[in-house]
Amino acid sequence: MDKKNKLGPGFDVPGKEIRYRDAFNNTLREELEYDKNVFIVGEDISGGFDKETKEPLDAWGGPFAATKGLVQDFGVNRIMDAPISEAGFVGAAIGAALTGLRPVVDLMYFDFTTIAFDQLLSNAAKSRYMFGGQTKVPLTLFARSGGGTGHAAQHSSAFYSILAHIPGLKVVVPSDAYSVKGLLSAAIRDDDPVFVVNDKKVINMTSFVPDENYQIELGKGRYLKRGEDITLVGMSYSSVVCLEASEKLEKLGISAEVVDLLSVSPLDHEIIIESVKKTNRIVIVDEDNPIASIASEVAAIVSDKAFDYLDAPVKRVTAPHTPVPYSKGLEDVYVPDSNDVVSTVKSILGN
Amino acid sequence: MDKKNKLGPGFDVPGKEIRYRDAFNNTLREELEYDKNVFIVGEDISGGFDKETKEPLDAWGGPFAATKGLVQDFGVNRIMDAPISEAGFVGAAIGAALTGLRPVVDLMYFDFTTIAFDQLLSNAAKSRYMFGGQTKVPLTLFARSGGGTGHAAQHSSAFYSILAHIPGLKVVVPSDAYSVKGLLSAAIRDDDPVFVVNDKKVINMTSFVPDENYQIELGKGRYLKRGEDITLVGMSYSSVVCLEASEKLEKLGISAEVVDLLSVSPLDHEIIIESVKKTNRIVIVDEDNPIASIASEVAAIVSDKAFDYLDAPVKRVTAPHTPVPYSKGLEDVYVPDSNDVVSTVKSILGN
Amino acid sequence: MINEEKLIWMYQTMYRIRLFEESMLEQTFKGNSMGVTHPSDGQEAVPTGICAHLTDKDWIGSTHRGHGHCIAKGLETDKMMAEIMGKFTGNCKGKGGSMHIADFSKGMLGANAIVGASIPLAVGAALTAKYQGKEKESIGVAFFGDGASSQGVLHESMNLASIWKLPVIFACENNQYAEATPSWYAVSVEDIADRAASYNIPGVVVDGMDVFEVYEAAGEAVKRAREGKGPTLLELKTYRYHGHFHADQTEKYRKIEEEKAWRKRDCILSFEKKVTDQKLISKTKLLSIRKEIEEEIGKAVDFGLSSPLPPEETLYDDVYVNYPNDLRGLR
Amino acid sequence: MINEEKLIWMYQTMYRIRLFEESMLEQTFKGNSMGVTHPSDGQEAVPTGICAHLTDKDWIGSTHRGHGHCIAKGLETDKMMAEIMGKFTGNCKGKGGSMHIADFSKGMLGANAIVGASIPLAVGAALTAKYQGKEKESIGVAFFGDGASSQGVLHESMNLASIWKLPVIFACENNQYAEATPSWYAVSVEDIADRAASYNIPGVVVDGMDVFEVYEAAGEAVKRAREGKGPTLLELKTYRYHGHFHADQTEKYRKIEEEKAWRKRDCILSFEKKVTDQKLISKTKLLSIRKEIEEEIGKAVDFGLSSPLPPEETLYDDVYVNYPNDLRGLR
Ligand SMILES: Cc1ncc(C[n+]2csc(CCOP(=O)(O)OP(=O)(O)O)c2C)c(N)n1
Ligand SMILES: Cc1ncc(C[n+]2csc(CCOP(=O)(O)OP(=O)(O)O)c2C)c(N)n1
Ligand SMILES: [Mg+2]
Ligand SMILES: [Mg+2]
Repeated sequence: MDKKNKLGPGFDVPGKEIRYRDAFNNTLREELEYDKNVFIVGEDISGGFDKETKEPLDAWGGPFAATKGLVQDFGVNRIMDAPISEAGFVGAAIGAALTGLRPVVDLMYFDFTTIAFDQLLSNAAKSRYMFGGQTKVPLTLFARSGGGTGHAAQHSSAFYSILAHIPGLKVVVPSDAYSVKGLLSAAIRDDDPVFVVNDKKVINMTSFVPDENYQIELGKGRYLKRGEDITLVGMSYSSVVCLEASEKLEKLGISAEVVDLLSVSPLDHEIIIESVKKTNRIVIVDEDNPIASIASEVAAIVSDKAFDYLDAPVKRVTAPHTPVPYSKGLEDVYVPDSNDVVSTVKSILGN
Repeated sequence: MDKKNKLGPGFDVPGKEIRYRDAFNNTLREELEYDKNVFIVGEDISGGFDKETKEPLDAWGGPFAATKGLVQDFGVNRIMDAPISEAGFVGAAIGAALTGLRPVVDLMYFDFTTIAFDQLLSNAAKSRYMFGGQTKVPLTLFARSGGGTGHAAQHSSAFYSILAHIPGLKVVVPSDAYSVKGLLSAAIRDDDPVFVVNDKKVINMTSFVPDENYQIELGKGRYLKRGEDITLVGMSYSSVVCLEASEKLEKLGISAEVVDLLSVSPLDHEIIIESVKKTNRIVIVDEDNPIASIASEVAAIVSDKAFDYLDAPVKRVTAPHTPVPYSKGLEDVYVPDSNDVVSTVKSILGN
Repeated sequence: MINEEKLIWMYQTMYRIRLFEESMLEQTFKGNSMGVTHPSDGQEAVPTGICAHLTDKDWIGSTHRGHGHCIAKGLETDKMMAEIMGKFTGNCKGKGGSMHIADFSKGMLGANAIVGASIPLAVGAALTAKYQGKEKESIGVAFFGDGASSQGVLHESMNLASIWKLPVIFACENNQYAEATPSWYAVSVEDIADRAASYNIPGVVVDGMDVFEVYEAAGEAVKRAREGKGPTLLELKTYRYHGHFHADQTEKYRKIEEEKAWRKRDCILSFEKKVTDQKLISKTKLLSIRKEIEEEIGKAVDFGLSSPLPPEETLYDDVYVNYPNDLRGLR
Repeated sequence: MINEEKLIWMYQTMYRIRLFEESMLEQTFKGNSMGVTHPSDGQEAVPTGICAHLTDKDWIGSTHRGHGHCIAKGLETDKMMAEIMGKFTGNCKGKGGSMHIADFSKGMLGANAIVGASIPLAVGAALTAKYQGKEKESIGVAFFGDGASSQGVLHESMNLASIWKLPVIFACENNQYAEATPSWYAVSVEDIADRAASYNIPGVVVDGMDVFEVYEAAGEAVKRAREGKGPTLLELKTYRYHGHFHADQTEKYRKIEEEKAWRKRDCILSFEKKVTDQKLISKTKLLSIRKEIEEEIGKAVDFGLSSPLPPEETLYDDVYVNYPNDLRGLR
């Protein structure tokens, strides 16, 4: 899995090629240092306590070691291990956000969002509005999404479309180490609730990451590749898929432009429309299930706002409308891959 | 509110003009009689017990009196009042469905779906699939959705798009007394989990309902009005809005065809495409929030499957990307109305 | 002994709540409020006795039946009345209404219409206090009902608060009913306070009709919280005089004798008897307080009625602090 | 006195679970299973002692650590091994894997990877039994861990089961840890069994390393359920010998001495000692049972390894009983 991920921008600044997970961990550390009101809460984010001394052991350092090493330096008040009660501690984090702190919640697997769903939708997303702007909710949540790792139906969900649907929430879907650093930092400093979705397939990939601290503006996508014949829109791991597909397409003489959304709420309408105005064709690639998804949303936007520029049907390449299967063979078919993208592109280019 | 709703088909069979809520109550009664494995569970669905005799009082007969009178005839085993613990009793209903019963759950306000969301998404929707088809989940849920009644942000949600997004669930959105009877009966007899969304604005409207028992096939939309110039797609209350808009448009010399989706998962692709192939234009009207919604999905479908027939940008008329406000003046703006539809239609017809 | 100033505050507060609810109901029936309203008259002693120990730096979480909590926490009745009438001058600019009145400047985290959902918010406020080392001056109180006691999030919140030793009070107002459902039906234990044992915290049954008892029990709990000793569960046995919501008919599910028995122990009447019997406050003083409050509530109603509705464009305000996309949706 | 047949079944079952888990781990490390696997060796006495009272008509709900529950409920080890290997011959045709093994024909409602989420399902199965008047022959058992005890849905489920008097047993396997988190940190009460008082039902602390104790306590609870007297909460103190999941390193959060102390009370060894000491089963018989089981598990592994993967098209099967739209998505 540790394959090189070429999504980084290759800045002319000091930096290094690191894994997404390490960029994530580094950024948490930077934000904890930056603002003393930032704290992290989640299950096993330090992981274990000595029976006698009651000291934290950092045995797990969080699922996928996202918080490894932090409890030693920041202590148990800022790296809070929680019992398995997602609704309770997400609710408590919202309460803390409403009263002056900047909580960061590790929800472990994205699937567990469902248990805290009421707190997210009814409290985090609505408080500011229903209280007439009296308060803000500077809450960040993160979790791991996606299929392809044998985790089966209840540990592989990628329903960020559901979160993006909810007014009051923001949702970002980084696709590489570079973007997760900038988006996570921006999310934690943002005054609205932001969900950072980490696809399991990208967290071990590496890309160039500047040493300096930086934020990526929430709601801005980026071009991963410029092209002329077709726009491929990806998000999170599907951006990796789009890039791979664009290379295959190049060999077929097809020049694809790749747009990486980075955020799904807010959503960068401009970059999508700009690209489609040039290429006149679009394929949206999304690992989420298809119905009422971000892929649907992007299709709806272009069929409204770029209608006059479209020369071909708007195509989506998504996961099927099924839960995620366990068996490897099936799971590989489940997750959209570059071959799916290439054949869809060929179908609308009439090849 | 008790205004006449003209959505009924006007069968040449015995029947009468009744309110949506009465059709709903009658259908529950019929289904309880039809199958002894059908039972209903929810908060206050009978409502109250005598302190001395412990007998049910039917004081509430359910929110909006949906279950009024049923406990007298079917008893507390089949009309089960539940404590306020949506995750618990929805989970128990799923367990009952897995072991041979046909539970019907009253979730009161649609908003409370969030509390039982994990049980719905992780258990109800996935059991059949992740257990390799060993079981079925003949569960029906219903709740009241929608703004316009002064219930404010936490009692007015209409996020059926979120449910439709989930593989394994079915979602129906009746728009009148006729359709709720047929859809509710079909839902209860269906072997998959089905969510019946009752918009608060339609439940007091009346329409013609045949006396006989009938089912409306899940996943089939219907034409409420035939027209030539533009397709208006509605669901639940927005179908009422579309019909009203079509009448206004008629006066402007614009002939609108109105498609009422009835189900949003499964979704009737054929009727949408068929209509657009004829009218070459479409406006989708949806009270749900816009991002990654059913409105987006319909737009995505036509911009793929009916692309060559489209003569104008695909337009959505939806609620804003905000929670539902309390104050009447704001709420009236929040809910899409026929004027919004008319002006959108005029914009794409170049009037 | 409670000093006179506090006694007067208690009386003012209870009577203010009583009158507010009665006027509010009147306005609701006149069609001057939207949606549903849930009056809390009968239960006045609970928020009064508890909030008597709190300052603006303490936080409370509330419910659909939140007017009493708001008033006891110091919110202005005119803004509240305006909010319930959906006016722009209301606490939430008309966006929230009866079920979502909030005032963060007063330590009022907002009423919440999802039963149980505000409980962890109060825990979070207590977490902030502890995190900032300010438990002495800032604690959290979660108000919730007997019905809410069946929600899982209460269990989670009490467990969290206990293991993290948070300065929070779980104040369960057992008014015997959740909508029409009696607590003897829905709650599997005689006294909800006994569930405190499950979390290794104190649990106290309190007569919620007696503001002095509430004041005393709450005092203990508040002290414990401020001293960093962790949470307490209080169960306050009380009664709502009116229906679940404005249009609810109580005679369908409870006996009038039952209501009468509770009304005999009315918190305002028994307060009056006690303070006059013990010559702590004079009858004249009580009367003059009543008059003041009556005037205040009258003005609050006028303020609400004469205030403007929110401008249409405010529909799109305050969803986010900052969001680049157009929120107007698609029309 | 437990009859010989039952004793032999217990021994077979515990040893079958032990060996299954060890072989399963071996296969996981060889890369023959996908994702994560959660071994339950050490805890064998719990499902064995409980399921000894159950038939195929009784229902159990299980967890991510579910192999032991499955085996004790009578599921075939070959199909289980195949499922874990993602094979088409597995209980769920390879769709479920280690965390979702189910066999409805055996009364096994499915392992569940959402901590706590299967608890209300077992309550629902008990509801079906009561609804159909079949409590005598059908009850529900919810297996869950100490970690799951913090989930709100447990509270809700126990309250529901109590007020509805459902024939269900809440079997909390307290193996001291939830992942790396010790239960003394996360659980606010000494004995989880004590929380039964909150629901007015019996709560019993049981030595989960002793199958005889488990059998006895479960017997009482099962009897109660079948007699229509309602639910029981059992807390079975036990220990998992291996890490939380196959690759978890226990030495990072628990002492080897602790493990050794628990291993001294190993359920299989103490069973062997007791039955041979008391001359209930001969050593030779025990040895021959072991051999049988070793052969069975060997064959189960071979069956799994030699079975085919599911055909690609099955990806789209069994989402719904009936759904007219194309599920293939959009490619
Ligand atoms: C999660 C949720 N479920 C159901 C409701 C509907 N509801 C509103 S108030 C109420 C009863 C609450 O009872 P209790 O907690 O005792 O408070 P009380 O009304 O007696 O003050 C119910 C069921 C709701 N608002 N939220
Ligand atoms: C809702 C949810 N939260 C978190 C997890 C991750 N997780 C899996 S097992 C586990 C620990 C469970 O502990 P316990 O209930 O004691 O069972 P044990 O693993 O000890 O058998 C956790 C936190 C999960 N699967 N589901
Ligand atoms: Mg109550
Ligand atoms: Mg455990």
